[in-house]
Amino acid sequence: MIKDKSETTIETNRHQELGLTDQDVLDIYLNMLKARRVDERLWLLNRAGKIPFVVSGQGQEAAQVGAAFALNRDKDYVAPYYRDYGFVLAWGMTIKELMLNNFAKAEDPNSAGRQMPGHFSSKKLRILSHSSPVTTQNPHAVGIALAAKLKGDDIVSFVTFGEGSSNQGDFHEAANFAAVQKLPVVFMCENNHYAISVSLKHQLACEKISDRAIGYGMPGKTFDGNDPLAAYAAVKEASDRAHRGEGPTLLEANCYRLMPHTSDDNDMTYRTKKEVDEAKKNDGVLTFANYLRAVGVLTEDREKKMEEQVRKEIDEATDYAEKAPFDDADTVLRYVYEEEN
Amino acid sequence: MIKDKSETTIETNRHQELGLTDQDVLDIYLNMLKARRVDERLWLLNRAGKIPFVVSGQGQEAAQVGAAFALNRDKDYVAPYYRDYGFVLAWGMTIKELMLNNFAKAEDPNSAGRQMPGHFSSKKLRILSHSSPVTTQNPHAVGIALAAKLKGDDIVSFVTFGEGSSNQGDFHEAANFAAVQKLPVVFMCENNHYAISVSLKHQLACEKISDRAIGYGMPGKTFDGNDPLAAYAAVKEASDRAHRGEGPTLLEANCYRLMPHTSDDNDMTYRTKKEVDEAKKNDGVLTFANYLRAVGVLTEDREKKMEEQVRKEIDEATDYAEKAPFDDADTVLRYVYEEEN
Amino acid sequence: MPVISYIEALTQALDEEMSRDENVFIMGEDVGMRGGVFQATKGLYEKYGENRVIDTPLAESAIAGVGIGAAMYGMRPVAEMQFSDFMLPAANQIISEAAKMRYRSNNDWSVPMTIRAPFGGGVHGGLYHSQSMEAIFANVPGLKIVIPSTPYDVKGLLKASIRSNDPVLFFEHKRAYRLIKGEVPNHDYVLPLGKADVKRKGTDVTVITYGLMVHFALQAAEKLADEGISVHILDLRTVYPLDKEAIIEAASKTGKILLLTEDTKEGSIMSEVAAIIAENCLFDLDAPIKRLGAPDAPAMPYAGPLEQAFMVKPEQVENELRNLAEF
Amino acid sequence: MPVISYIEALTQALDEEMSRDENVFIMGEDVGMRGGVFQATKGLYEKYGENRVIDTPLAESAIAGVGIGAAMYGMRPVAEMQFSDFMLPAANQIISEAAKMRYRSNNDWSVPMTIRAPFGGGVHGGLYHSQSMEAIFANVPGLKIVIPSTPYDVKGLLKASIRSNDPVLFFEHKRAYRLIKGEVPNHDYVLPLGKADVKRKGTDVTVITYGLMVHFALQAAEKLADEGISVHILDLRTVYPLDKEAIIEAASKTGKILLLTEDTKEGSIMSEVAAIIAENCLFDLDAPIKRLGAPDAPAMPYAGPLEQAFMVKPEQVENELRNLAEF
Ligand SMILES: Cc1ncc(C[n+]2csc(CCOP(=O)(O)OP(=O)(O)O)c2C)c(N)n1
Ligand SMILES: Cc1ncc(C[n+]2csc(CCOP(=O)(O)OP(=O)(O)O)c2C)c(N)n1
Ligand SMILES: [Mg+2]
Ligand SMILES: [Mg+2]
Repeated sequence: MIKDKSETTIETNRHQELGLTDQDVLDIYLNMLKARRVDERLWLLNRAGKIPFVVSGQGQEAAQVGAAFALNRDKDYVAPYYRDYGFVLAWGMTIKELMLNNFAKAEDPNSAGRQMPGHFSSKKLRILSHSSPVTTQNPHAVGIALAAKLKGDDIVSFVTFGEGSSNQGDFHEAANFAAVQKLPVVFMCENNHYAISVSLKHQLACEKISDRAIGYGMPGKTFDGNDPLAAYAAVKEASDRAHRGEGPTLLEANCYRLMPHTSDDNDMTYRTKKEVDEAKKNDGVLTFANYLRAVGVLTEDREKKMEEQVRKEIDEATDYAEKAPFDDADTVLRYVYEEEN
Repeated sequence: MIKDKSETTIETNRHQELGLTDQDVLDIYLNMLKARRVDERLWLLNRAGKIPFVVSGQGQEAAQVGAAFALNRDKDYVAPYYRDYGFVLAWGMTIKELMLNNFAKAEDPNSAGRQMPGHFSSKKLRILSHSSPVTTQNPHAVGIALAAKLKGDDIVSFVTFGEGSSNQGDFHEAANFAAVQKLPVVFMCENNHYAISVSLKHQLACEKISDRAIGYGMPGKTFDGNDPLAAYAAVKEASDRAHRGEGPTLLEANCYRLMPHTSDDNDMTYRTKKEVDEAKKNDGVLTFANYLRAVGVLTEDREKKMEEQVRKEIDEATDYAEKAPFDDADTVLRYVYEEEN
Repeated sequence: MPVISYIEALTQALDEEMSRDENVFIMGEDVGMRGGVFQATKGLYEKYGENRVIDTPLAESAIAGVGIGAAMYGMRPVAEMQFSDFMLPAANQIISEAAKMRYRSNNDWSVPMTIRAPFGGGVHGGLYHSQSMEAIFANVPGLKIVIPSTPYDVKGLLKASIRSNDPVLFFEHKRAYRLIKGEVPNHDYVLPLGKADVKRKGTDVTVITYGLMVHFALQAAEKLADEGISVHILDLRTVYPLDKEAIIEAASKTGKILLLTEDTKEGSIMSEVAAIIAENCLFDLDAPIKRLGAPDAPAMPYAGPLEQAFMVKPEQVENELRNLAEF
Repeated sequence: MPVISYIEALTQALDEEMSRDENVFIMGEDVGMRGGVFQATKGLYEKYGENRVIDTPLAESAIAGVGIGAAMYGMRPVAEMQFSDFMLPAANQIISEAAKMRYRSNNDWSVPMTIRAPFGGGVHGGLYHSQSMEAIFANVPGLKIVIPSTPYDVKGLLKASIRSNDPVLFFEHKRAYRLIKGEVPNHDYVLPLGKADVKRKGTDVTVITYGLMVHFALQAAEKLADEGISVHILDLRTVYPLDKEAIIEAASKTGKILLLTEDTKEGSIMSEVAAIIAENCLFDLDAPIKRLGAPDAPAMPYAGPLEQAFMVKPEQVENELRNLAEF
């Protein structure tokens, strides 16, 4: 259970101001919690030799879930990147599906085990297929928005990427294209201060990623990536602009990557435990729980139930995924091209 | 000879304020004139069927020559793009060499006829070899600056490109790299308002190209591209910053492309004669001559001599280049790789 | 049947597909008001408006990447790369994304996009307006690479490409645009992707080729016919993945084979064709498999004599065929 | 002689070249403090400092393009692409710029740059951490593509690449990094670029291959020796441009040839090798030229059984060789 010293701080109710109900923020918290607990379990499974690889979203759940809640989860198209466990959970992917993904089983809806974990995809959920070369999803998201505009569909196209990735040419070309065509795209950079081992100051020299917005003629905004309400507010505003036909927005969620880059990484070769511990104090899962307690929405009882529910779901999903079959070896040549049944 | 109604306007002497002598500004003007007259000749030669292709710099000479004079022409490295006739002339390339280039003859120092005209290159003059895919020169210029920094050489690396090209990924990646490493690079975008047929508003939605600078953490500045003194001042300031170790600058020369994109283009399919005529009123070659007359530096006699000198030089160069031999057909397989003598 | 040029066939196919299916749209540099630098999209901007004939910013990776996204939404983008030489900034989007989308999503997503690009030399285009780029992409499962040689094939193959539910690279020979004319039915028809086509039947020597070189081969065949040499010509039409059966059949037929490409020889499409033959019908061969291509230099120079030296010439084709016939 | 791993040989070569020539420097993603995600540059940041072991922003086109500029200034950059799969954003800089610089400037400028990249599968890397990218670049005159198979070759070839005055793509098999060990002299030596190497002499069947597959071939040869089948193994080492003489010699020697690559088969390096043989020593052949490669699917899946199905297996090599011997 999550506890913290600052529990007693008196808080104003910020979520009502944003038009969010108590149930909404509890849902937000539940999704953040799911993401965190799934993530923790993945590391355990990896250490136990049950899954070969983990890519982790710890420290970024607040921004992810807040963003998802600000969008239309029945209509909008999204291109989340590999750390977006919180996002896809809030978007409708189940824990079971995430476990199938991590065990690379045939039933995995993302790729039936073809791609590494965290490479999300689901046509049903309007989640674009993500690949490993970073930032390629940005132009795709722009293409979705262009197509929707051509067809007269009132949707928003949402895409995330890391701050290191914002230095790729594809970021620039996609942002520029979206701005010229005034397309309904929300670009959200999850700035977790590292690109593998490379810290911010070796990646870029601007003060904020959102400073790049003006160079495309779009608004830019940086928000506290540990606060799901800040993410909600920023994405809501950007999404409203998009619906009004005012074009794209560049958002930056200021977060911190709490875990190593992946299970193959040793982050202590390039940053200190002290730095990580410092960042953990602002961990959105903890601070949002505090907020919810402070405003009286999260009771001890509720919290306990949530934790239990999540643990049970993860247990069952893990069990299921572990036992589920891999795809047949001979499917290796399936779906290279369209097949005529 | 260049004449204009506004000849009598009283001008303050702006070039002295910039530390330029009368001889300097006459030299600047001479180079602008050379570029213009060479360019005009190329179109005639093309129309006469003597050269197959022209790419033209008319309307951009002021920015180009002003920039060249602000740099150290004995030490700095430059990566001019295909319209930079004015720049390379001011940099030390001769009219004869430009004509050899346009006739694609063996003696052409740029590529011995291998590349199309306007693809400048000269190791002796520290002009990087330019290619046709746009914007590839930007990272090269950054690499020059990086190498110079590693070697402790106090030089500036200068690169130009069009505003359409500023939408390529390579622009973004190069600018960001230079800023992170605080390299002595001056990026100068020659914004001539068209990328072939595509006008500014279909290329980008920002107000100024120089608005992109802040996204890299470097200063940005837009100046009047028809005024060589404005170009001189801006490039000088950027170059001084570079020498002081303060890193790169993004400059934007606001110009207009007076001619069709190339001799293969028909610009009347996408813009009006009226628009072009309007732009011609601000033609830097005319307005700078006016300035020089107004401050008493350019006399009628001097102007006449200049024109005559330039015409003679172009005549001789054309004659020479036309008669010069092509490279041998069997050199087609030379210099694919280093040859052992 | 009307006789039209290669590029007219192209425009016609685009026009017909756009009026047939509202999901088809065009995007690229200067494709709009200008109608394309070669005028391939001439008149379409006027007819279909700026929403369906989109002048994009100068950014090839975005053109491909935005096209992919639009295709995932259900559109059928036809993206123009102004010259095939300039599609390399889009290599990552084409190879990592478009080609792998169906496979990696286990058939959930697909990319019904066509990327058109003029390729080939002999037009005084210098290093970067003359290249053959097909070999770079001809090791990428998930892609199809189509190269038509005649106006008839242009129309039928472009329509098939646009209707394909997988990404197609459609390379058009820029010298053929106005040089090559031929009969093209006014009505709607498609030609199969992945199928080679016998352009001339013969019994003594087989030429396997594609693009402009088909015409060099046809010319040579005509001349050699007078000398009593009968030339069989197979036009690959789809250069990746290759039509193995047709290649094996054409090779076996005469046992003497000239593989002809204007691309640089090493690592060209013709390497794979040779390998297929050597793997499948080696014992039907009566002569070594001869390849004729450009010298292994980076690209075609601009200066006339150098361009000439680089480009395969009709007489070379004729000579090689004669040599093979006499082997 | 010390026995070290493939990756240790790599680090040793880098270290020696950096101390030998102050113009040599390293740039790439995570090559600095982290020593590379595979630890290929381990210890070099500490030894040579952040000016000579540069952690770049996450931007491959800039890595290649900035490297080109630095090389033009007289440096010898060794650029790391974290995985060969991720070098595609740099395709334009590599193909249009690095490869063509000397040619287009008529020998005035040159690009003495080495681009290192781990390639190859069998490490549970999924679609984008397992690919063979060499074929994409193996039609680009001006480039050299080097792929070592042993620690000894790694050291000698990497040094030769760094000292080359032309751009070299240096692909390292990531599974070989720690798996393959071998004797490597402590002293300085270079091996020639452009030269294949006979890794085993034999008389019945010839295998031509490169990279990790050399070891699969060696294993198979060992087994088959017990059965009385003598296998000749040619390691290409430079896969572009190819060592034609060595290929012709190795093929002619036994007349039965297996061309082995872990890349997808169509359009692979082995296509060109087959074409060279079919063009030059067809009548020395006693069997069709057999190619063994990966299935023509986009890339190696992540799930174990699918990865297994994709990757060439040592037993397949053995079987194919046995079939050929018995042909
Ligand atoms: C084009 C490309 N180059 C390199 C890599 C290897 N790589 C994977 S993640 C990563 C760092 C990404 O950093 P950032 O964009 O900040 O996202 P984060 O992982 O920090 O969330 C790198 C270099 C890659 N996947 N794609
Ligand atoms: C990568 C690439 N794509 C397309 C082209 C074709 N092309 C040549 S010049 C040009 C327009 C360039 O516009 P801009 O950058 O504004 O420079 P300008 O020509 O106006 O000076 C285009 C599209 C090219 N050379 N390179
Ligand atoms: Mg990051
Ligand atoms: Mg322009």
